[in-house]
Amino acid sequence: MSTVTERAGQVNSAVHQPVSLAGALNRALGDALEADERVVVFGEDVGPLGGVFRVTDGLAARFGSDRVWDSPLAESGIVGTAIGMAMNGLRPVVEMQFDAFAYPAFEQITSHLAKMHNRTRGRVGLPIVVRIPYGGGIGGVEHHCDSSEVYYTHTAGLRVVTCATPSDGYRLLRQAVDSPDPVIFLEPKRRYWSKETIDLAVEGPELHQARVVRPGTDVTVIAYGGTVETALEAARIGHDEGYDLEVVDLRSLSPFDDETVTASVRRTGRAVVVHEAAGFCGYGAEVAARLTEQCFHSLAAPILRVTGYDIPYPPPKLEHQHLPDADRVLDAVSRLQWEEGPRHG
Amino acid sequence: MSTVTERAGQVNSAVHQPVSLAGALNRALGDALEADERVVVFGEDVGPLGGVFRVTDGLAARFGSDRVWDSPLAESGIVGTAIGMAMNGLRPVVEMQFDAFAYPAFEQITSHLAKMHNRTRGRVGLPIVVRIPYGGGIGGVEHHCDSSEVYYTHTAGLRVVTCATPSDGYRLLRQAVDSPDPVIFLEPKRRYWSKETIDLAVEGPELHQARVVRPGTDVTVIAYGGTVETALEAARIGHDEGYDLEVVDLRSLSPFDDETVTASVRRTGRAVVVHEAAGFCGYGAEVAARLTEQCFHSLAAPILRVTGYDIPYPPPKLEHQHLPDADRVLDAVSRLQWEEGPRHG
Amino acid sequence: MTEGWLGLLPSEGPVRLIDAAGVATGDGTYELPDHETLVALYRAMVVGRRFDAQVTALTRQGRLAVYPSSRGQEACQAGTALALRPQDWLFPTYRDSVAVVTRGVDPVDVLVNFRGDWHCGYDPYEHRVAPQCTPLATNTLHAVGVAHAARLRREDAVAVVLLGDGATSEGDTHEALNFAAVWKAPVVFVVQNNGYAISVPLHRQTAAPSLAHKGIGYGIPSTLVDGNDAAAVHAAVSGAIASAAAGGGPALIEALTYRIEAHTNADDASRYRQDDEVAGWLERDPVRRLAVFLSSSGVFDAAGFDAEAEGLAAGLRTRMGTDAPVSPSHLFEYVYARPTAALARQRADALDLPVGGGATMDGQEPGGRGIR
Amino acid sequence: MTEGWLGLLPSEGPVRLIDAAGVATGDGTYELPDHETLVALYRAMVVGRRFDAQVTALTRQGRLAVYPSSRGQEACQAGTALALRPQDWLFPTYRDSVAVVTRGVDPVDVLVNFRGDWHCGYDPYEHRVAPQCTPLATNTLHAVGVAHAARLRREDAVAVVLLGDGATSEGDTHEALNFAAVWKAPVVFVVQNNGYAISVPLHRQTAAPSLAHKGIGYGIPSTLVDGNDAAAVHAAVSGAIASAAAGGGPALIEALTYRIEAHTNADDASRYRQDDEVAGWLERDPVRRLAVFLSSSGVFDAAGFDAEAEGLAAGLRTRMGTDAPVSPSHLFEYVYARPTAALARQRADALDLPVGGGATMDGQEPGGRGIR
Ligand SMILES: Cc1ncc(C[n+]2csc(CCOP(=O)(O)OP(=O)(O)O)c2C)c(N)n1
Ligand SMILES: Cc1ncc(C[n+]2csc(CCOP(=O)(O)OP(=O)(O)O)c2C)c(N)n1
Ligand SMILES: [Mg+2]
Ligand SMILES: [Mg+2]
Repeated sequence: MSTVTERAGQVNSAVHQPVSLAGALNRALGDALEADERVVVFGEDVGPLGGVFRVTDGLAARFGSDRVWDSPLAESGIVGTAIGMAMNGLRPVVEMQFDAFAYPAFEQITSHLAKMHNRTRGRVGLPIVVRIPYGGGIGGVEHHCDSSEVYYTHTAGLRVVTCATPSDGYRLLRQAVDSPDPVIFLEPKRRYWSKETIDLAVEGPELHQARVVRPGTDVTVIAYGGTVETALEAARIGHDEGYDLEVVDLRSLSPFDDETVTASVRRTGRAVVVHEAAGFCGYGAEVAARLTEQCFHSLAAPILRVTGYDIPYPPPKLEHQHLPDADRVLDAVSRLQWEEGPRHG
Repeated sequence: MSTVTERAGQVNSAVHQPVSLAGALNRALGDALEADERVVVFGEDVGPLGGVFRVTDGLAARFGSDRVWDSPLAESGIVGTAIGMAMNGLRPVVEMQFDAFAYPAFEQITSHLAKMHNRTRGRVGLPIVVRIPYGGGIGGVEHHCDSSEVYYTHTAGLRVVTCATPSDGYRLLRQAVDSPDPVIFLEPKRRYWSKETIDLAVEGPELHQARVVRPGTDVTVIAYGGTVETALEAARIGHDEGYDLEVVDLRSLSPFDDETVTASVRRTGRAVVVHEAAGFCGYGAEVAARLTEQCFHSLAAPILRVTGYDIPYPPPKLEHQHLPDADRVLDAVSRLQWEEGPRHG
Repeated sequence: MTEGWLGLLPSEGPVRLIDAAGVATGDGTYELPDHETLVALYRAMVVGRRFDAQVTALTRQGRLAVYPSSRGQEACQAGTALALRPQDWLFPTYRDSVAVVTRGVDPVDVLVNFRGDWHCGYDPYEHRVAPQCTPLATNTLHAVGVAHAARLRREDAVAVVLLGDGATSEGDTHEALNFAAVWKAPVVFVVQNNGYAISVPLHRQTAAPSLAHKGIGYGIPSTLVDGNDAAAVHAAVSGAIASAAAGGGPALIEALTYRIEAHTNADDASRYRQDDEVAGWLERDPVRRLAVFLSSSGVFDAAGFDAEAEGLAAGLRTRMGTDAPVSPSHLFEYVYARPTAALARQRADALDLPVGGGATMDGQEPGGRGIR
Repeated sequence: MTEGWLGLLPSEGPVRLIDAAGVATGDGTYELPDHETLVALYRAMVVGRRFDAQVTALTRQGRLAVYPSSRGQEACQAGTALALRPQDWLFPTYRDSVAVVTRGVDPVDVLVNFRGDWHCGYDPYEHRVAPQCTPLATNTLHAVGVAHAARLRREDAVAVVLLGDGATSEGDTHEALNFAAVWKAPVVFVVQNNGYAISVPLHRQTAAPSLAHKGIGYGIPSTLVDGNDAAAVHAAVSGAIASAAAGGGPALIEALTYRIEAHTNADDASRYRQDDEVAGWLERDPVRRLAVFLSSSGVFDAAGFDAEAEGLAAGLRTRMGTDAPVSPSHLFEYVYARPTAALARQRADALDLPVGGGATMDGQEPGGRGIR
């Protein structure tokens, strides 16, 4: 197997028809496998079945079972063997079938995947992508809807990213595969079927960068993954209520893009963070804490968090009570101590 | 085996000579085993050896191998079987030998220990204590010094507590064993040998309560476990520099005692949080975020965090560069935007 | 190696008491269960299959969030559930609804999970049936714990845990077998080897002669049975329970069977298996096999059971026809034995109730527009 | 079960080529390694034991943070390390310093970890030796991954992983054996069964006839060897490597041995084992045994190796006599391939350097009194 050193950008799927997030990720994997012979894809049901979300659809047939294959059913085994493969020259992309089913791999992720580069003073890098479909909103039963990002973002040595749209999903996944660092790649399940007409490309923000997806003047709404769409909806509704919301899609949860986000918050003077995970020690705590540290005197009100409640993910019939929606985002916005109403209102 | 319903308070070790934290925890376990026949203690090397930190010293000999025993070497197995035992009427207290060696049990802790009560609408409670020696400062090699509290505090359904002194260790452990909820009991390794002359008793603050361990007027320093002593040291030094620090020992990390802590912060108007774990998405983020939400207009400066760096725990020779010390606490205090110097200075 | 140790290995072919044609094999390993037991097994399978078919239909109508069918595995599930004594414990997976129903749990309570109302709809203590477990293999450890506690408490109870061929690959299965053996815990592991873990066939899951060959590596006696022969499953599980109850320690049983439906209603089995494979297994149907045997061996009123099964299905249609009310307040009530102050505040927020004390925000009144 | 499958089981007693008295057994399972190899094994054991004793002494003097001794297990470690071909990979644990030194890693680099300077002191690619692994059993999976990657890349390399009896209880060991077997990965598992996991004796770790009996449950051929017989260990591991390299898939080898010292310098073995147990094992010393055999079988200059070993010890004393400088900046340099902006800031903070751009705090200049 020879080493392919082409840059990711050289193999691109040009698409000018609507493509879903799942479809865009599928193309990203296909293009990554095409671009670099060292890339391999394995996990549970990623072969002939194409993954339970079809993100690996067709790849086993196209690249053969030495590049894309079904492993035995054991998540610690999947991550642990991926580590060995990366030590020996491959660039594995593995799938955890659902968020909560990554927990058996927690030791391998925390004590090895995150630390091998550090342990060996940079001699052994682990360019591995762990793909994890995460979050709720799809009517899944327990263990199928966890938002587990903090378990990874708190672990130094991992990059953690999540995508909100097909075009960004494509770009981020290509960048993740090309990253020399291990990447936890979180895929918001409930956006798998959202479609977008796009030209798939790797240009755009880099792996560690946030982006302002809607400019606004009154409040910065910080979201990621599945809640970016929620934030945008809040911005649309909020507009009629006189609030001009700026929406930031973090993309990279670790590291955090201080530059982009503090610039926005200093401009608006107010911020709300939105995520599905439980609020307590959730990712929003870090966002609120670090932005308050950095922007204290620019803030007119405390940064508020709109999150899942501090409970285990609820059963399907109650999940919409739990998930932040545009209404809850706007509720938080309205509690941001507007002495004279929103600025542009 | 009959059910013993005596209250924990009835079996107490009266001690009027200096006792170490490890010794106090040992007495707490002995008294708990004595007080309630349903209590069992098991894990790796907790039997004849008495645990690598001797916290279970003498218990196997005293209570027999049906109450205190060595399990096979497998942490998921230890927590998983403890869950079954609790389902069937026992109250297991299990030991994870070191912080990082609890990670193999992460799935059992997150998906079962934390959720069984919720899953069964309260029909199946899991009164289990998972004891985890945690944190650094003892010259331990990698995997022996992690501060893993956030992995647990972010997980709804668990109680998470940590102790700073022998007397509080005794009390908290007795309370943890008596709790109907699962408790992650974090023992700060580097305080195991700290001694105190005490009357071991279960009276005092409850399992979920913080306590002000040193009153002060200028800044609230919020600490827990191993860093309480660090905060107290900072208070002693700070006194000479003109700062009057109030030190709060959180004790309960989940739930968080808003009442005690916000009262303190509203009084002082400034706060610093101190912990060993990495700052990024660390516990201090939650403390800073929630206190800012609740006390925004009482704050003269942003709440600062003094934490470990965002790195894997370093090797012994570098750990003291990483661990927050009194100096770093005071440095943060000095950065709290004192326009006219500290109030009492 | 001594003969004693070799005795831990399973037989080369599966134990079978009644063959696919409905004829007793007289293979001598176990006694054929008595007539009454065989009739009970038949009844449970007929009722179970009808239950399963009805639930599959309800799922197609969108009345359930998801359903993993037991079809084809009725002999394993009924055979296991009926082998349990009242004081024994059953640890089922998502796949084992027929076992749970056989054990006596109200079918509608079983469906609470799949309907999406709550995670578990029954009281695990009522019939000593643990919640149906989704994270694979994790329940094996719980079963060992229950069993060991029973031993410590000198209680005469055995725990029986069901798991799939795929689940045997998880580390927890290994740890459970090992803890059970070292502790001599009264627990019986019943692996329903249905040939697939979702889409992954057995040969990508293991290279062992059989899954039952794992037993010797723990010092656990192992048995391979025809999982479509309810008599064999019942005999093997009963034997293992009796031995465990007598202090003989754990047992591992592998039952060879097949999942006739797709993994769940959401799965598309045509992507990974051929129709003729399914057809071959339909030939070995566990229900028909026992019907033939019972019909040929004496008084046996099959029609009565069909009627009972239809009654259950009709009852299910009625009772599942309307949505049970679900209360958002439940979200906050069972996280801890008593809700924490923070949860009480979140509950009040979510339900638009007045906040009863606790944390408030500086500079403004709590509340806002209320969160629905 | 067919004969073929039974062939996966280990022999009843351990394979032994040279007995405790130093006499060749001619047991016929493997050929005795040639004279040159036996001498190399002897040399490695003598040097390894002297290394171990010197490190133990340095630890007593407080020059190391911790040290888990290999004493008594030299035959396992030298026998394994010398069986590897240059292109093969070794996956050692914290216990296996003698194996690592035997493989050619500079002893001082090995001690970087135990001295507390850094987590791993050598370049894993230089001698194809993975970092010594502390979390038990986790390295078994890494070894399977390296081996499988070698196969995929059509590289002729085998991975050999060392683990202890206690580590076999962890789920990762199970998953590694299973992945290896299903993938037919060229990997050899060598279990050093030294009777204890810290204080826990083997019978509380397993109820199996032997740990090697686990192999058949994965379809992996298994061998039980006398772990104090370097010839037997070398022969068994060499054979397994050759078979794996030829496409025969993985192998499991259990080597029966004993840990003469306490678990580490921090452990107190008197709490859980009797002195006469240790004495019994000293009788079966692996080094003396080979010395007797070699002396009786021809030209053999034991004194030369003793001198070499003393030289190594003296070198160690000198080189370990002064503390190597450790640089705090390293804390931040290896977390990611390139430090993130946040780490660059933290580094500047910690080292009292000027902050180079990036996040600053509203309302004041960055800095403060600088953090040491
Ligand atoms: C720890 C874990 N990983 C992954 C899954 C996702 N998953 C659900 S069922 C299944 C296949 C299980 O196969 P098997 O054990 O053979 O049981 P069967 O469904 O065939 O009854 C998988 C991979 C899970 N539930 N738990
Ligand atoms: C996952 C994990 N759990 C616990 C420990 C703590 N620990 C270190 S060594 C040891 C005993 C290991 O015994 P064994 O595998 O037999 O190896 P030996 O030390 O005898 O060589 C334990 C429990 C660990 N290192 N990793
Ligand atoms: Mg299956
Ligand atoms: Mg050992």
